[in-house]
Amino acid sequence: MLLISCPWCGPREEIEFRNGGEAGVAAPEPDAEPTTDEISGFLFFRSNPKGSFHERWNHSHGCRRWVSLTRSTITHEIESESQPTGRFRP
Amino acid sequence: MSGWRLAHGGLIDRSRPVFFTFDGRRLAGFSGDTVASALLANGVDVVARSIKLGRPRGIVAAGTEEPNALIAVEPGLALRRATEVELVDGLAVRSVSGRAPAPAIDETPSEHVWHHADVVVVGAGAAGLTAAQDAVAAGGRVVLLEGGHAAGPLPDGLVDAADFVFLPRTVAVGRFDSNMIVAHERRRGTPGANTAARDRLWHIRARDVVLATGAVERPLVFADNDRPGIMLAGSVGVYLQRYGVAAGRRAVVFTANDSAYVVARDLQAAGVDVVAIVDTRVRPGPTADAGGIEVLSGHVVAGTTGDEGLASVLIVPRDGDADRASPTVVEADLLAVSGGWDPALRLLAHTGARLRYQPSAGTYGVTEVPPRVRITGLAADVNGGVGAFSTLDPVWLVPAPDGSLDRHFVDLQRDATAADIRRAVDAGMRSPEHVKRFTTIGTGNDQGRTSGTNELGVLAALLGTTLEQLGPTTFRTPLVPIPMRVLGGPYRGELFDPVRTTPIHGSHVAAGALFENVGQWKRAWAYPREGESFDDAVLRECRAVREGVGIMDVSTLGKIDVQGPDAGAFVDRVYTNRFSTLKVGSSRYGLMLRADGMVFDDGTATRLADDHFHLTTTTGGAAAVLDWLEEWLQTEWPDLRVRLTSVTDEWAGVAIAGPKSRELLARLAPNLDVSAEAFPFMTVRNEYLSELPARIFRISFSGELSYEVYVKSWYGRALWDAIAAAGADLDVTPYGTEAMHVLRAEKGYVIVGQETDGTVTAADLGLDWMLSKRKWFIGLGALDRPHLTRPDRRQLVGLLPDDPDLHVPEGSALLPSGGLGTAGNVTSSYRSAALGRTFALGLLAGGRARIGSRVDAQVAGWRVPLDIVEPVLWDPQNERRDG
Amino acid sequence: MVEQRFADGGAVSPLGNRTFDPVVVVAGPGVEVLEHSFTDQLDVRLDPEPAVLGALGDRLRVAIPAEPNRVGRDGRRLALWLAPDEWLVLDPDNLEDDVARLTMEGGWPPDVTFVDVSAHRTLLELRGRDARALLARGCPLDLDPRVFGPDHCAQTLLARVDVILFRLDGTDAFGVLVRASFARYLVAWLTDALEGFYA
Amino acid sequence: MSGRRQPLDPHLVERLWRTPAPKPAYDVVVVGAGGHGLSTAYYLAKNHGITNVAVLERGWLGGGNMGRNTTVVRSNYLWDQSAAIYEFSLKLWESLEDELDFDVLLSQRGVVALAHSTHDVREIKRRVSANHANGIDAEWLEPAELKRFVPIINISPEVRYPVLGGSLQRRGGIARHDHVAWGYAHAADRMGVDIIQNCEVTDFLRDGDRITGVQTTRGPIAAGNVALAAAGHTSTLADRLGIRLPIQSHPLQALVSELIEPFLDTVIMSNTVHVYVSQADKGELVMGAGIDAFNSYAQRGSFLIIERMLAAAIELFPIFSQVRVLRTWAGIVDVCPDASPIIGPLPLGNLYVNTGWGTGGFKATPASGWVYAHTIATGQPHELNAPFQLDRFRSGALVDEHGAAGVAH
Repeated sequence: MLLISCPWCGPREEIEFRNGGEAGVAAPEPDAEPTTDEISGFLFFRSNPKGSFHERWNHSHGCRRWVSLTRSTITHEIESESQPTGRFRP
Repeated sequence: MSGWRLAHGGLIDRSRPVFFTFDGRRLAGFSGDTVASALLANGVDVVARSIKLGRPRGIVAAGTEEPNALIAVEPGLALRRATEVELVDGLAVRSVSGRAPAPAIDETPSEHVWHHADVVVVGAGAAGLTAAQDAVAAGGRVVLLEGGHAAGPLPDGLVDAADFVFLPRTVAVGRFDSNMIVAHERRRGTPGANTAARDRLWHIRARDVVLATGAVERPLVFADNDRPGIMLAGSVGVYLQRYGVAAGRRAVVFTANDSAYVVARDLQAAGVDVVAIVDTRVRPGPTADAGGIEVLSGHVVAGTTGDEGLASVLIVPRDGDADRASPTVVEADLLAVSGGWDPALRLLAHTGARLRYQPSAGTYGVTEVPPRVRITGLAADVNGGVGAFSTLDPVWLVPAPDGSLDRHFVDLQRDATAADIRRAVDAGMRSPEHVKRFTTIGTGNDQGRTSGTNELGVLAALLGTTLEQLGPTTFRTPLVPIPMRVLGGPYRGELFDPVRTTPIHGSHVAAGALFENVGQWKRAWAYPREGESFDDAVLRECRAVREGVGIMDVSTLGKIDVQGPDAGAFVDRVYTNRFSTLKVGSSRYGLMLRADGMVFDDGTATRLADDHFHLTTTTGGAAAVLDWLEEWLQTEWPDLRVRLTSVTDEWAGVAIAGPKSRELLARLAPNLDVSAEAFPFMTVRNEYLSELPARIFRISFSGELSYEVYVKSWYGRALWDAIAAAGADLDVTPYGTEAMHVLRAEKGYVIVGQETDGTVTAADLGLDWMLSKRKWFIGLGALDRPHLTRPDRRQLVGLLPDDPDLHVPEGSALLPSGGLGTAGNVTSSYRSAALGRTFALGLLAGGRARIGSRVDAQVAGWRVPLDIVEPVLWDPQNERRDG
Repeated sequence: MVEQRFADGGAVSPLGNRTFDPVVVVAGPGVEVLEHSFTDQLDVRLDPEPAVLGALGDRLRVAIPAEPNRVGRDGRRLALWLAPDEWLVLDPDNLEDDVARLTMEGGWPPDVTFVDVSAHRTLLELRGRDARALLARGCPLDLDPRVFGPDHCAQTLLARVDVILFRLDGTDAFGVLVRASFARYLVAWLTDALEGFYA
Repeated sequence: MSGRRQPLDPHLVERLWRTPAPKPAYDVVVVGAGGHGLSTAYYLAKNHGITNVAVLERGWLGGGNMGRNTTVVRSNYLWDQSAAIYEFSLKLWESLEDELDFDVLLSQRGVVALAHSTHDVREIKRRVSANHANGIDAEWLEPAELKRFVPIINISPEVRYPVLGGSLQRRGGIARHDHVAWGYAHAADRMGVDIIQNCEVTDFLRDGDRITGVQTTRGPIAAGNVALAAAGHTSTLADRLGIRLPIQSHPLQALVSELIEPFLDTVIMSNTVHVYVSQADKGELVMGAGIDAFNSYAQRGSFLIIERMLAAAIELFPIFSQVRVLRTWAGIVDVCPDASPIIGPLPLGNLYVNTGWGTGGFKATPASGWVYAHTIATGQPHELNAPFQLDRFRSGALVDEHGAAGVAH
């Protein structure tokens, strides 16, 4: 029952969010022609650290913005400010 | 008969006698009693037979740690502890031997409550009340939880304090991340409770948590330490002080710390003959005031005798084997024991904290407390090893004169002894976890409160090691057992999960529709008439669409409004086919892929203006598609100036399908030129139906001439009724999702989630023509991976059984020519009115190349041969649809 | 926007009401739940440029709040912050003429968009001394007036349904915007919650 | 066969395993003394005569997911490749007590999977038919038949997601997880395998592109082959070698109730409402829920998932309403993108991996050890694990079992 801070809405309960896995994994650029290794890397391979994990959450039942933060996968403690994703900044 | 009620004293209301039955025996107690205190007062010493050995067992404790006195409460037979059930008139309980009878159904839901506080204090003892007062004085919102029922009166500072919530009979069952306290408030069956009262499950977000949770006393492990009459000393004191009950008439106190001395004196004062205090320590502590009672320091109780209850105790010096042969035998019907105390800090462990053995305190505790948590009162004292409750030199195992261990009980509820621990050690087990699983110690519904530490102490003694070396221990939620219905809360029956209905739902109900769940939606499945079977209804509905006109509620389709200067570019990226060239006022069928190239969703996109598209999605996929598009926009393409807005519930839609649909539409929209030339397939018109603004798409999922009319959802019902009225003489027929599925299957149109399962590509479905060669789209880069281009992939085909009446069940495996395994499966299978036969669609390995040949389907263990045909069985030239 | 004259021309609210006047859908001793049927609603999207926000506010006759989860208010007309680039403007009376003018006159930056969502959600009012406690049965948000004041709004969950919550006015009355298809479920849930509420 | 011997009751065994000190070198070092690690060591010795084997365990044997799962055994998976390995596993289960001469309390009480929508019905019937095609026992039961098989189930059409039928695999059931771990450990120990507990692997010894051993909290240990069997911790070990695996570790929660007289004699699972439940021989209900969506090694998940699961359980079994939850916990499940495992060599010499079992690990214990031992002993995948190689995430030849996995991932 994490308490996740949305950069726009402040601390909200975990149930308002949807986990988006590792943050900072860029999709292939449109019109790029990724190799099979590049595409399978993007599709299937993610970091899975025991400790600090930079991950994404979507405030899907709130403002619907994507945010990223660092959370310990050992203690669940959220170790960073959540960062907004996309064009806008609070 | 040993226990008895004192003439006065206790917090019970002696003016209000209460009658109850225990295993059919009618007994009396007072208001304020628990079943346990009343049983003791009535001299009932045997309250249960042990689960494995059938030994007589009595009440040991006064709280949630009670291992023996389990009862089933009539009539529901809910399992409880005698120490936690308050006496109410007419209460009927029966004893339980460790395993509960199957309880009756209790349909009363519980309430879930979300709450927010600055400070939550757990435990309303003296320390808890003080902590609550301080918190209230400091300002802010304070919640005080008390698991028990007989909390004393609130001090003045609290009774009328604003922002203060006192919750008696409320146990904090768990502490979770960021000080989320989940607590169970017992309201059902409590004295004076309204029968409609619902238990509450509180979810309290607290800035700070104060644990005033006290401590749990440990028994001592010696031979025959399980006889009725052997109780925890502190609990003996509780029965004396709170309930005015003396647990025996002739008592011995056996302790390893000072705390039991007070109990001994109080017993003496109450008129109980306290023969001796047996203290394991040679030098009792500073607060050990025996008040004249004989103290046998440096002694232990090595065994007991008795038949059903305790008769005598055997006392020997703690050291010096010589005397073991001739122990001092003392007659007694009560043995009050105190092996030491464990701080009640399990809530800390729920979020991962480990409790470690603290030699300085003789118990498992914590040296550092998590942030924003404070421990106070007895829990803090015991954790820190200060005061009368600290047991610096615990005795974990008192050897029996004969050296045996098989009547040294460690877990009374599980009937597990030191001999069981010895067997585990002999088997090679060293880890406490192995020993726990081998002996089942601590797995009873007392959650090992009185056995957990002793188990480790005995293990250390047998291994000749120390408890530090056995490592830390941890504990899991819930803190005490909690009924499943309380956790389930109000979410049951029709409320289990949100139900979505369309504005036209009432008309479907009125028409006697059967409904199917599609995601959270209730969709009209078919409209069987009086005495008509489901299958016949579907055939009739299909025939109406093929030969006349049918109407269907399509309001559930997902609808997304896409606007902005880059709308065209965006839509091009998310669909496989090209949309940026689509003319304003036209629609196009579109396919979306996941990033891995598998089919994700399909629908239509209509261009309402250069920078404005209206997308439809599948009913089940609507939310996922919007999330998916938003994700790409926000996280990958923030440069695109596009806005997505869900308008799914804004619009209600009705499909009008069939050869007579044009005529029907003309009646509805007399000013609209509905001719094929003026209103061609895959175009849209905005038009007033009478005075109602409507958006009309000429579009078809049935393969017939067909339209979809959308209006503001407020008018959905009016629209449906207007169409029905206007088409009455055309015998306009409502059709449901099943008929729709048949009609589209006759046309070879796929349904995402039926022909696809996340492993199917556009090419597999014969939709490779929709993959634009001239632009990028999501999933494109994944399509040329080796396995996705193999010729033997499972591809969509039509399948016809020889027998036109044989219906091959959906899901049936398509079989390879020989051997085990599958070559594919039937995805759709129906009886077709139009084709006058059954037919199916399926995914078959290398299927497209096999069209014209045959394959066997497996039906109820039989091989049923099928012709492999093109998937489009109806109007392959689309003359009906486009005409 | 739908013109009023259609309201009695077959318009039915998600809860089956046919009138503009608030209708009580469920009530208990300390709380009333009403539906304000056919409340005009406009979804407004734009990059949050102060100048544009101001101009838009003037045109819509209600302040468009730049601060997250805040409400702009002018009489019964409200502008709710939904996202950094999204607001919901609602008016139980009539928004239509202003919006018609808005869209007609145009002159907005190209990425300013308007979507009529009047029928997408319906407006419930929960009022009475127990309104907040009733919401707490299914809403994880802290609705204490010191935390969630008259100018606050939020998108959150109520009984596992997406809702937009705000204070209807200075009093203890809450506005709850719920999608039309979920409205009957939500009211069924509130009705059940009320059954246990006063036991 | 003549009447088989009574398998050993662990409580009657003098000694289950030794507590040996690590030797400087072994032919094979298996990392992780969970069910898969122990069965691998056993079959290395039994099937391939390789007994100079150490199983290294950071904690206590069988203490990870092996000791935390809900003990369901079944083979009714959807795709041919999965069906083959799980069915082979089930056949091994059926003779395991004889094989190990140890009482693993296998109870073939049947496993039921419920359908709550027309989509469920289609998909579950598809699985039943595919199972037949693979020679696996499976039946479709209509609601009335289900009610006869499980009298306490609620088939009322009035509930939110009515039961529309379900599949039954009669040969499925449950076993006692601890006994399975102890049985494999006992049998492997008897054949000379060293099971070394409280010995954590912290790094690898390598010689160029070859792995030559492991570094542990109790010193270096040389090895001819190193076989990873560390479930949720596998990717952490692989990270040390710079090898990326398509694995994510998530909490998977479960709970037990207090003891009740027997009233449920089969295993019921519902993918749609995310619950599966059985009643163990002691009398406690054992339940599992859906996987928490976030990554975690904390062995705990969100309590709201427990609340949701019990709401679902009461819908199916109203008689549970007053039964009390005694203890909840979580395992760390290692999940592959296609919900199928990886068993095979890694791109470094003498290094093998067995991971990604998600919710399927316990039931696969015997077969997993069997084929993993084969792969290690011969350097080649067994035909049963050939489809489950790492390169499928490059080729796209996934074995997508999300539909058939016990709970939705």
